Amino acid sequence: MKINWFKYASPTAFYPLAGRLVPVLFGASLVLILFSLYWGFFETPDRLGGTNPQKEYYRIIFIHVPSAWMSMWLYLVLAAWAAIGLVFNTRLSFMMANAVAPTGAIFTFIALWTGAFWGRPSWGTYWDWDPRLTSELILFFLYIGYIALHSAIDDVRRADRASALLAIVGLVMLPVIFWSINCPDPNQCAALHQRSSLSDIESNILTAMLTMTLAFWIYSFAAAFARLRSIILTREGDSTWVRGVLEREASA
Amino acid sequence: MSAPAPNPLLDVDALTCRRGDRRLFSGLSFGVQAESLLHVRGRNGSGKTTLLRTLCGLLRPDEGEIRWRGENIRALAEDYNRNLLYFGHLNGIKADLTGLENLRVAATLDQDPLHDDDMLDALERIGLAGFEDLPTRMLSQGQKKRVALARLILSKAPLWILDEPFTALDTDAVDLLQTLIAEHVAGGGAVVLTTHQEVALTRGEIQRLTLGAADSDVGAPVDVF
Amino acid sequence: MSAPAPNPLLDVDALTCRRGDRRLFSGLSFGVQAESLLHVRGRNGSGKTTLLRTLCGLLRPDEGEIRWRGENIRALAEDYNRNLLYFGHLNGIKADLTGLENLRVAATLDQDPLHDDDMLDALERIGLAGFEDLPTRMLSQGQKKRVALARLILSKAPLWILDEPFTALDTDAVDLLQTLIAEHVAGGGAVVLTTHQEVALTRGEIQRLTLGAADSDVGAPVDVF
Amino acid sequence: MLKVFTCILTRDLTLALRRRTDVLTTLFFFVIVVSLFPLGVGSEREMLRELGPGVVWVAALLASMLALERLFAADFDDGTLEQMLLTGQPLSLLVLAKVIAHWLLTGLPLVIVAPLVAMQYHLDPAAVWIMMASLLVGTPILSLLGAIGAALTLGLRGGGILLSLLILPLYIPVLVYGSGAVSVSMIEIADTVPYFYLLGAFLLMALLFAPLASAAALRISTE
Amino acid sequence: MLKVFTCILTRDLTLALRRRTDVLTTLFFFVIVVSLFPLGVGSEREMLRELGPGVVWVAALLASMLALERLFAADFDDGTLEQMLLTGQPLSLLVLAKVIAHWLLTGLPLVIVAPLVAMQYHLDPAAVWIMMASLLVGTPILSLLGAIGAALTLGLRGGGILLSLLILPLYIPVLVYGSGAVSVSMIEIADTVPYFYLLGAFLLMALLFAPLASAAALRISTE
Ligand code: HEM
Ligand SMILES: Nc1ncnc2c1ncn2[C@@H]1O[C@H](COP(=O)(O)OP(=O)(O)OP(=O)(O)O)[C@@H](O)[C@H]1O
Ligand SMILES: Nc1ncnc2c1ncn2[C@@H]1O[C@H](COP(=O)(O)OP(=O)(O)OP(=O)(O)O)[C@@H](O)[C@H]1O
Ligand SMILES: [Mg+2]
Ligand SMILES: [Mg+2]
Repeated sequence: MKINWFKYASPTAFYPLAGRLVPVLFGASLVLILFSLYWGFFETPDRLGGTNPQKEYYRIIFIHVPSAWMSMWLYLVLAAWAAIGLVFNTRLSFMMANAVAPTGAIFTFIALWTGAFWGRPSWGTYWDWDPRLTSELILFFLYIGYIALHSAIDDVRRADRASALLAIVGLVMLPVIFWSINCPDPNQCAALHQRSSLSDIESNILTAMLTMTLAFWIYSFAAAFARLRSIILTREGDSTWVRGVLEREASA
Repeated sequence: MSAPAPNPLLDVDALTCRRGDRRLFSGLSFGVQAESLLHVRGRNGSGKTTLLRTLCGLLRPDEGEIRWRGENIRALAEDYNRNLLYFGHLNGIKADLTGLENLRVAATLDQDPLHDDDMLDALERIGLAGFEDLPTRMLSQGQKKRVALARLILSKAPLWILDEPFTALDTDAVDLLQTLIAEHVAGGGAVVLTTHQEVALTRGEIQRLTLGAADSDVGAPVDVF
Repeated sequence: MSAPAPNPLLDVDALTCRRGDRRLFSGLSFGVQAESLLHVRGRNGSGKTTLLRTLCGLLRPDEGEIRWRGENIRALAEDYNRNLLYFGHLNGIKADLTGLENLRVAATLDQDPLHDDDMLDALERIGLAGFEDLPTRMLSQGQKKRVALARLILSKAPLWILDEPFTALDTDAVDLLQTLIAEHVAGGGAVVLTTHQEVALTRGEIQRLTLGAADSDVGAPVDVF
Repeated sequence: MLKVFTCILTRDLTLALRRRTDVLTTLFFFVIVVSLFPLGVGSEREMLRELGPGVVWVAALLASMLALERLFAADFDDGTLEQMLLTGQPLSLLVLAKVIAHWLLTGLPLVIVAPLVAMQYHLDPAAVWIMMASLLVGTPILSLLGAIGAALTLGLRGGGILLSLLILPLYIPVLVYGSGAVSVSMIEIADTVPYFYLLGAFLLMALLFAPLASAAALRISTE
Repeated sequence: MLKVFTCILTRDLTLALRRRTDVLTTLFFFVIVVSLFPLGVGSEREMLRELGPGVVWVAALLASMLALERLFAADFDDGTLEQMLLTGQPLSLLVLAKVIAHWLLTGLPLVIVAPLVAMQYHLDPAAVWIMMASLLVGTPILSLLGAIGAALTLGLRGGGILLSLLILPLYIPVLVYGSGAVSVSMIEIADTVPYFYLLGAFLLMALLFAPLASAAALRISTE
């Protein structure tokens, strides 16, 4: 059987589908967030490892790390939709890119914010010019740039295409930027070891972190779909099917 | 307009354009033959400028297709541009260059191999003798427009698209421009033009297209007659 | 023009203006009475805009004096401005404000105590009903011009100075503007105006001033007839 | 007269709020410039602390100056400035209204966001307060002085950069005393008082004379 | 094709030379920004030396970005850009010509004047050479990348500051390696080679892709 994938690529078909999905997704993400918070607070050890001097506040990790992951992942999603929109000229892809951007910016902001508050007790400062922190900050600027450019242009079609192009340029530059920050001295780059501590993390902590990541994932879908619906309504305001939808919703 | 003749130069098929959330025209179809002039008319805000810019390929139509000698202008891209001379609300001349220098740049971009003498002649014919060596910044509104119009004398492009070319010109200049347009059409060219005044030709056919969207009833049907 | 009448509103005495190193006119003297219209004519580049901006006090004349009811306009400064409505090549409206908001700002600056209803009526009369709440950025060239012209309906200034007000307007709008000008003159106002087309009045006197500097013979004498 | 003043003020605020990005971009520009420095000069903690006040003030200078470029330019391009010159109102009053609107939109946000960027340079809380206070008194001077330059360079090509050439030298006293106050506060708080007297005096002078000078400059530029 | 390229190049150079101030102002902006810092941060010799490379590079970034704002704007305002879009030439070629003209007018002068400002920061002669070399390779990248931003923000109000928001993050690699090369050269000259390889690679990439991206952006912006 051949499925018509393009069926849902038109706003007309997508609108009601998203309408049904949004409440379900929001509900699911809320449940999962509550679960992982509970797990993180009550089912994990008081200290991070046996000798680690970190106290209770290490629990910020359950929000911090998943939101940092999401912030990077969502930029990929954003740029992918933008590219699809530019290549195939499908209205919905641009709207998708648009709907994802604020969520991504928010997660980036949360990662920065929670990181800063974690830094105060553990490093004695809110901020330091560590490569990781710096690259997260720059990711935030890229999101803001995308949103600012889109809202600075009145004509939606121009705004869509211009900011899509920006997102792609940003995507191409991102590895270069991250790499240049992580490795400011090319003479010693080989020695720089990218540490990932996921493997030696306690499984309890990992569980809470992974469920939170899943929750954020679902939340991203929900938020994107909800935003998408309002974007569709405002943009297609003069077409007959939207008027029909509005009348039905008004009478209901 | 009668049924489209077999081989129009420019062929517009079911064109729909919107600006903002306002549909200006939809399902607009017409053809422009060689040796003919299309006079686009309509009230202020009816979409004349939008239509002309779409015909140039500067705006992307929402629906429909525009073909040049049977091929889509998007596909032709630069090859279409070579056949086109567009004259819009902006003059497209550099205020810091003199009239002559402006024409020189334009000729190079159009890849017309022209001598300075040709350009000086053009400037003289358009009534700017004595002003060739002034930066156009120092010219009056009407004189600036004349510099831009001198391109019409020099151009070899078969299709001219002119958006309100008569504004700001004095009566002498209006007469001259009328003559230029008539000559171009008589010589086998095609012209698409908007203006609120009447145009006359010595030879060739005039079509009139009135964009119907009166200010108050947007999206009203388009009459081509 | 015959000998100046006893009490002209605006009185111009031996005015000389140059732009760049080109003298546009010199020793120009005339008066503008109440209930009259001065139509300034001339070829492109003859100095019409320069003259009008000088009359507004935006440009400083090289020689000569301009008097409003007998007093030099430089000395009157803001008191002169209050009697004046100038409409130039630029529309003087903010693209990000709606038509209504633009009129509101203009009214406050002119210290005319106006209600929104007056302004809505003015916009409707000028043919922009339905477009009051759009940022003027979204309007076509002619519609923008109309917003600016709505000030003419609202203004109480006795002297209007209009620089090519008819360009970019469609025929309906041109007729309306003609009516507005005729009403203003009939109501005791004075108008100084440049345009390449003809103007007609229902009451009052039309003077014509032709600036002589043809493009080729700059500095030729000025005829007032 | 007051009515005209508030009319222009609200007009400019409305215009800016309709394009919210305008306000935000000045802010982000400030934040980005401040963040670029550690990338260029390295991130040693002690050095950043010493640099902090200077960098923040230089960034504030640049942000305010860049935003100034458009102060009159937009009005000039669409002819509304011409109309403002022809109203029966003292021009300097209108200019003052425009400058105040401009400061509310571009100066005040810098003051508010200053603690955030100060954090990046490891400044003490006390120094952060002094920094906010010095920006609060200093940035209006920048806007007022900048208006003169903006009026003079109106309609010139490359105006932005010409403007900075004219204006940056005038900004130097504000920079010196503004960043000076913050640096000194890291040693002893009490010593900052004379800095604020000086900045206050500058502000008063600027309030008195800058609108007149800008108005005169505008008349010259539009001729 | 080459004829068109040189036509646009010489046109832009003529235009700039007719208004000589344009070239000079970029230069003066650079010099002023660099000179402001010692005023803001104090004048200890050792610290200035350490700061030098970073400050000069940040100033170069800002100067190049400011000048970029007008890269397409002038052509857009008077309609010549529209005409350029409608010529029978690949648009990216015209863009490249414009960018090269722009660099010759604003980037090259910075390279030449760099020794002068380096003096203020007590840099060694060797470090000064490295600084000039790094600016020579780095500033064209800034112009090329900046052109994309300039094209995207064309005709937007507050475009200048929006442009900086979009472009400054993209400039970071150039800043890091440009100033890094100079800093390293103060320790040992030989180590700077990898920096230049990297900058060179960036430049090649930018030359290949930036004109295409800018051309696409221009088409979008003029719609
Ligand atoms: C504003 C400050 C901060 C920012 C912007 C930030 C950013 C990030 C980012 C982007 C990641 C994901 C990295 C990856 O997956 O490779 C991450 C992970 C992590 N961060 Fe932070 N962080 C900040 C502060 C902190 C602080 C203060 C701590 C703890 C002392 C911390 C501990 C962690 C840990 C444990 C991870 C987990 C995973 C890993 O190491 O791979 N972060 N942070
Ligand atoms: N900024 C300027 N600098 C130098 N000369 C100028 C300037 N502006 C205009 N001129 C010159 O002054 C003369 C008169 O210009 P003006 O704009 O007054 O003409 P006009 O009669 O209004 O023409 P038009 O009908 O084309 O609007 C022109 O010949 C022009 O060359
Ligand atoms: N940038 C824009 N954004 C949104 N709507 C626009 C834009 N430009 C024009 N419009 C709208 O499109 C319609 C047509 O504009 P257009 O400029 O094509 O009219 P026109 O027929 O050329 O009018 P005129 O005779 O006044 O030049 C107008 O109603 C206007 O409101
Ligand atoms: Mg039009
Ligand atoms: Mg004129």
